Amino acid sequence: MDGNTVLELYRKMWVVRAFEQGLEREFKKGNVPGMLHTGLGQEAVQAAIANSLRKTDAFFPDHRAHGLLVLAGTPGEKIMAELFGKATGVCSGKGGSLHSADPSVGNFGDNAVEGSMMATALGVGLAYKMQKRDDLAAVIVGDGTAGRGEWHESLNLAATWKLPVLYCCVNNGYAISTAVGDSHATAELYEFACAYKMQSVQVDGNDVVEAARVTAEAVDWIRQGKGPFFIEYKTWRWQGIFSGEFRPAEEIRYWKEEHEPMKLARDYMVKNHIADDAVLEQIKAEVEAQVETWITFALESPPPDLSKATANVYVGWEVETR
Amino acid sequence: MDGNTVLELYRKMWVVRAFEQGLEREFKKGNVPGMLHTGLGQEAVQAAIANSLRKTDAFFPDHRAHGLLVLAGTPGEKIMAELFGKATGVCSGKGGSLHSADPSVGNFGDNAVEGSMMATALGVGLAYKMQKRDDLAAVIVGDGTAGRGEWHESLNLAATWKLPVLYCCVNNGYAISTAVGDSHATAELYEFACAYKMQSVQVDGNDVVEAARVTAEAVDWIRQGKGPFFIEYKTWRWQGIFSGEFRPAEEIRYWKEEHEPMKLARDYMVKNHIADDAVLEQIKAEVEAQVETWITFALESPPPDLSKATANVYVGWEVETR
Amino acid sequence: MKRMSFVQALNDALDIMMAEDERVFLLGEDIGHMGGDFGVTRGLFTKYGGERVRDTPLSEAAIIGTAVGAAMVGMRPVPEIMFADFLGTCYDQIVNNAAKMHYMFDGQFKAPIVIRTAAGGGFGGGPHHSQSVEGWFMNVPGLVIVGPSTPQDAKGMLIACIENDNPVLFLEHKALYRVRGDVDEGKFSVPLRKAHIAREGTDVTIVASMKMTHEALAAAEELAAENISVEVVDLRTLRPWDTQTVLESVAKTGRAIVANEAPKMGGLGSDVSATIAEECFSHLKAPVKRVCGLDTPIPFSVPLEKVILPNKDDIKKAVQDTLAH
Amino acid sequence: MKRMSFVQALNDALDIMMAEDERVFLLGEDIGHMGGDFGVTRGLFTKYGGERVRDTPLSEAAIIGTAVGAAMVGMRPVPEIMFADFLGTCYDQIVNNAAKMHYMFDGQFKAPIVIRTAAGGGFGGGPHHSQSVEGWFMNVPGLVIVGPSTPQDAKGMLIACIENDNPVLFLEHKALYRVRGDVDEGKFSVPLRKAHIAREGTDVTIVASMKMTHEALAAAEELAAENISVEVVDLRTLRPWDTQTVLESVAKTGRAIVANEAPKMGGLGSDVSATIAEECFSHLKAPVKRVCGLDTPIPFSVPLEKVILPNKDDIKKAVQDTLAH
Ligand SMILES: Cc1ncc(C[n+]2csc(CCOP(=O)(O)OP(=O)(O)O)c2C)c(N)n1
Ligand SMILES: Cc1ncc(C[n+]2csc(CCOP(=O)(O)OP(=O)(O)O)c2C)c(N)n1
Ligand SMILES: [Mg+2]
Ligand SMILES: [Mg+2]
Repeated sequence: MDGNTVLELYRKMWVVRAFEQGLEREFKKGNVPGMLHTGLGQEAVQAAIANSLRKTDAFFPDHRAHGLLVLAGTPGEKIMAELFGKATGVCSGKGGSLHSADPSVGNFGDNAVEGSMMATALGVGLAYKMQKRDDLAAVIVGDGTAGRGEWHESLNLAATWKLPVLYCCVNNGYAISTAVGDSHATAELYEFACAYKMQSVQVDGNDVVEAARVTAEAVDWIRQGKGPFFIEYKTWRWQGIFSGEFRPAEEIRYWKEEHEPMKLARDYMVKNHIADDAVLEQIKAEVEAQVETWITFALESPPPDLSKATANVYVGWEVETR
Repeated sequence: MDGNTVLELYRKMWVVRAFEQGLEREFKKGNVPGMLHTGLGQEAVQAAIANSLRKTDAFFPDHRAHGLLVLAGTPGEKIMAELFGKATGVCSGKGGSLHSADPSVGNFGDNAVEGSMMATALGVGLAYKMQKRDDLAAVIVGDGTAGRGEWHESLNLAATWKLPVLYCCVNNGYAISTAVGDSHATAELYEFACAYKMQSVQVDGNDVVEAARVTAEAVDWIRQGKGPFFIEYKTWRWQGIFSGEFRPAEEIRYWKEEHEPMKLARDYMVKNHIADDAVLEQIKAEVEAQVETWITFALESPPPDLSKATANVYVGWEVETR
Repeated sequence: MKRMSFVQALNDALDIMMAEDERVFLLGEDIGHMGGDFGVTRGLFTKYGGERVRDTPLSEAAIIGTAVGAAMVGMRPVPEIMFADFLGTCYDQIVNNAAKMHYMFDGQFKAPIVIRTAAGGGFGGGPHHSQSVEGWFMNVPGLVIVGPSTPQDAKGMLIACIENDNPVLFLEHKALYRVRGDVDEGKFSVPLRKAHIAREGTDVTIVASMKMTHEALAAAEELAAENISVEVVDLRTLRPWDTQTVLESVAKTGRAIVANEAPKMGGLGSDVSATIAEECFSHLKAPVKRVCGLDTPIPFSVPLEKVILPNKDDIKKAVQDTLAH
Repeated sequence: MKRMSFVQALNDALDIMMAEDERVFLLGEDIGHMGGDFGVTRGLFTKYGGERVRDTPLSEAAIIGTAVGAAMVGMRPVPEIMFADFLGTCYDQIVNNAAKMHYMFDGQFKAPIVIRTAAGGGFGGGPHHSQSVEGWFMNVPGLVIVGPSTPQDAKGMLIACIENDNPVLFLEHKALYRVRGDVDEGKFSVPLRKAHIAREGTDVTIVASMKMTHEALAAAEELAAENISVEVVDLRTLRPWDTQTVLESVAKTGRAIVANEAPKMGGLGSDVSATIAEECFSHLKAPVKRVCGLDTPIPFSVPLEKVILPNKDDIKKAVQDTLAH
C-alpha cells in the first residue's frame, strides 16, 4: 500500500481516537446525555471502511462509529453537537449518539435496535440497483447482532437478489459482557456467510493496512455487480461494561498494548520508512486540537428550539402541542 | 429394514393419505371451515417422523401434518372433529387445522405464523434437558420457513446450547407459489445448517424406508445428548395453490406418478417379498374405512357450546361476555 | 364510473400508480405470478415484470426493512404482508424504523411506504388469520393507519397513500374483498384524515370503519323502520383520525356508539370513545357505548367466532340502549 | 420491613422464587455474571449458576419463544428483554404465541412466563431506549400487563406474577429503579388486578401508574396546599385493569384525570378515560382529562424530551382546569 494512503489512514484513525477520547471525557463531566458507546480500539476498522466508501454510497453506522461519521465528511462539530443534544447537531439533537444521520455524505444513521438496519440496507441496495447506480449500501454491525433474526433475513435476501450490500461485522469479542462464542454456534462469524454462499472473509481489524486492502477489494467486487460481500473484522473494544472491566488482564494487555491499532500502524510506517515519529506525533496533535474545537463548539451551542419537539413527526402534518 | 416395520410405515402412510383425501372431499362439500392445506404427497415424511418419536417426545406439527397428529396416537375422530370445528375436537373446535394440539401424545400444536414454533421448540428442548429427561422436541417446518428470522435464532441457539431439538424440514419445492431456490440463497436447505456446524442431512422424503432410517438415526443422535439435528426431506406436495396448478406438467408427472411415495413403498415391498398386492390393498381399504368413521363422527358431532367462546382466555380469570 | 370489487379497485389503483410512476414497486409473498393470496396484485407481474413485482421469501422483517430502505432513497414501495396477523413479526421495523425515521433524523429522511395487509375475521380463519390489528399500532406516532370500507375509497385512498410521504399501514378487511361498488375510473384520490358521513341522521352517531361500517349501515337501515335516525361516520383514516367530523356529528346528535371489530380493551374504540366523551361532554345525552369484539383471541369454530365478533344486532341494541338512557 | 431500592426489591423477589422453586429460571442478555443492564439479576448467576441464569444472544424472538416452550412443559421462566423498546422484535411471540396458547388449545397448554423489561423515558435515552410500551399491548387478550410504582409492589407483584399461570409483561420504569422504599421481608405477594389507592381524596381522582403515580402524588401534595383534595389511584395491573376501584373512586369524586407517559392517541389513557366516561356518566361533573405524552417519538435532547413527556405540572394544571369546569 502506498505511503500516502497509509498516512491518510493513520490520520483517520486518530480522528476516531481523539473524537472518542474527547467525547468520553465530556461524558464523564456530565456534558453528554444518554448512554455512551465508544469506538476506542476499533479505529482501524473505521478508517478502513471510510477509505473505501464514496459519498454516493450509503452506510449504516453502528453504535461505536462516531468517528466514521466524521470521516465520511460531515463536519466534526455537527456530529459532536448532535451527541451533546444541541441545536447545531446533524439531527438538531433529536437523534443523539445512536441516530446521527447525514444524507449529504451517505450516512443513513444508526438504529439502536441492533440488526434492524440489516433489513433497511437491503432496500437501499435494491433501490440503487433498480436505479442503475453502481453505489452500494454498507451496514456496520457488531458481533452481538449475529443473534438477531434480521441477520439471517438480510444475508439471505442480499445473496438471493445479488444486492450491492457490504456487511462490515465488527467482531470485538463481546456483546456487552457475553463472549461471542458463548452465544453463537461459532465465534468466527464470517463462517455464518457459508449458509448463503456469500463471499466472506475474516481480517485482522486492528491492522489498518490489511483491513483497508480487504475492504477495498470487497467494495470492488460489489461494484462489479457480483453481489454482496461479508467482512468480519477481528478487533477489540476498549470499553468494558458500564460497571467496569470484566475481561482477563492478559487479554487486555494483548489488545491495548501489543496488538493495538495505532501501534501496529506506527510500526508499519516506521519499518517501511513512510513516516517518522515526529510526523506521526504531529498528525495526532493536529487532530486532537481540531477535536477540541468541535467540543467547544458543541458545548457552546444552544439546546434545540423547543418547537423541534413536535416537528417532523409526520411529513406535512402537525401534531398537537400542550 | 425389517418387513414388519415397512408394512407398519406403509399403513401409516395410508392413514395420512386417506385422512387428507377424506378431508379434502369434505372441504369441497363445505363441511370444513377456514383454509385447507393437505399433506398429500408427503405421506412418507410423516410416517417416518411418527415412526421415530415416542409419546414423551414433543412435536410441533406444520400446517400439512394432519395425518401425523393421528399417527402420534390421538384418536383420528378427535382430530377430524377439530378440523370441522366441532365440540368433540381436540381443542373443542377453537384451534382448527392450524392449531390442533394434544399434549397427551406430545402434540404441541401448530402455530400458523410460520417459524414461530422454531423458537418455542427451543424452550421445550431446554426444559427437557434441565429436567434431565432424554426426550426431544421435533419441529416440522416447510421450506418456506427458511426465510424467517426465527429459523436463524432457533438453529443458532439449539446448536450453541446443544439442545435436543430435531428439525424436520419438509422441502416440497415451493412456498405457496414461490420456488424455494427463487427466494433462498440455496435450494438445498440442509446446507443452511452449515452455519451452525449442526448435524444435517438431506434425504429423499418420498422414500419411506430411507426417510425412516435417517430419522431414526437423527433421533438416536439427539437422545445420546449430542445436540440438535437437521433433516431436509425432499418431497413434493400435491396441492398447488388455491387458484389451481402452476407447476410444469413433467414435474407433476414425476412426483405424482414416477416418484410417488406409495408406489415407491409398494415397489420396495414387492421386490423384497414383504407383501403382495392383496395385503397392501387390504391395508388401504381398512384405513380408508376407518377414516370414513372419523368423518362421520365429525359430521355428526355438535358445534362447541357457545360458552367456549369466552373460556380459557386467562387461566383462572373470566372475561366479559355480551 | 365502473362497477367493480374491492379487490379490483385496489388492483386498479396499483396499476395506475405503477404505470405513472416508476418509483412505485411491490414486494411480498406470492404477489408475482400468483397475484397475491387474494388476487390484489393479479396481472401486475406480467405487466411490470419481476423487478417491480417482487416475490419474497417469508421474511416479513426484511420485507418492511427493504421497503423502508428503498423509500429512503426515493422509491415508493408498496409491501404486502399476506395476513395482518403476521405484522407481529415485523412490528419493530414498522414502529421503530418506518414510523420514527422522519422524526429522529429531524426531517432528513422519510419513509413513504404503504404496507398493504389483509385484516379482520368472520370466515373461520382461526386465531392467526383473523385479527383486527389497528389496536396494535394506534399508540405509534409517525404511523398512518388507513382502513377503507368501499371499493371507491379503497382505490382512492390507496392512491392517496402511495402519494403521501408518510409510512402507512393499509388495512384491507377480508370480508370486503368481494364487495362490489361503483368506482371512478382513472386516477383520483380520496383524502387521508377525512372521515366520511356514510349516512346522515339526527338521533345518534355511529363511528365505525371497514366491515363495521357495513354493519352500522345495516343497523341504521333497520332502525330507520323504528323511526330512529342514525348518522354513520366511516373513519377511513384510523390514525390520526378525523376528530373534527366525529365531534361535529356527536355535537349534533348528542349520542354516540363506537363500533370496532377488535377487542374493546385498549382498542381504537377506546380512543374514539374517550375523545368524544372528553370533547362533547356538554352535548352528550347518554354515555358513549363501545360495540367491540369480546376480550378473546379469535376461535376457529364459526359459531364461536360469531359470539365474539360484534355485528349489526349488537350495534342496534346499543343504539336502542343509548336512546333509552 | 427493610429499606431498599426498586432494583433490590426485584432482585429479592427473583432470589426468593428461585430458592423456593427450581422450575423458576431466568434468561436474557447479559443477565449472568454482569447481572443485567440495571443490576436486577445481580448475584443470582453466582448463587444459582448458568443453567438457571442464562445469558442469551441478541435473539429476542428466541428468548420469548424459549420461555414459552419451557413454560408449556412446567417451567416458570422469567425472560428479560433489556429495553422495552425492543419488544417489537418479539411482538409476534408475545401476542400470537404466549397470549393465545391457552385459548386456542382450549386450556390444554398454558404459558406462565414473566417478561421483565425496562420501560419509560426521561433520561436522554433517545427514541429507542425510552418508550412506554403498554399501549402496544393493551389490545391483546390473554396477556397480563403489570407496572408497579414502589419497591414494595415491585417485589410483591413480581412474586405474584411468577406464581400466576398467565403470561405477564412486567414493566419496570427506569426512572424508578433507584427509588427506595420500605419493603416487607421474605415472601409475600401483592395481588394482581387490584389497583391501589395511593392517596385518598375527595375532589378529583387521578388514575396513574409507574412513574406517573409519583408525578400524580407530587401534584396532589402541591394541590393540597390550595385546598384541593386529590385521590390518586395507582393501577399497578394495566391489563386487565381494576375498573371497580377506579370507578368507585370517580363515583365518589365526580372528576377524573388519567395520567399516562405514553402518547395519548391509542394509549392506556384512552382506555381508562373511555371506561370512566361510559360507566360514571351520571357522576361526572366535568369531562375526564388525559394527561399523556405528546404524539411524537422520544427525542434524544433532554430539553425536548421534557416537552413531550407529561409531568407533575401538567397534571396539576389538568386538575385545576377540571375543577374550573
Ligand atoms: C435488538 C437489541 N437487543 C439488545 C440491545 C441492547 N444492546 C445494545 S448494544 C448490545 C451489545 C451489542 O454487542 P455487539 O453487537 O457485539 O456490539 P459492541 O457493543 O460489542 O460493539 C446490546 C445487547 C439492542 N440495542 N438491540
Ligand atoms: C410468518 C408467515 N408468513 C406468511 C404466512 C402465509 N403462508 C402460509 S403457508 C405459506 C407457505 C409456506 O411454505 P412452506 O413452508 O414451504 O410450506 P408448504 O405449504 O409448501 O408445505 C405462507 C407464505 C404464514 N403463515 N406465516
Ligand atoms: Mg461486540
Ligand atoms: Mg413448501
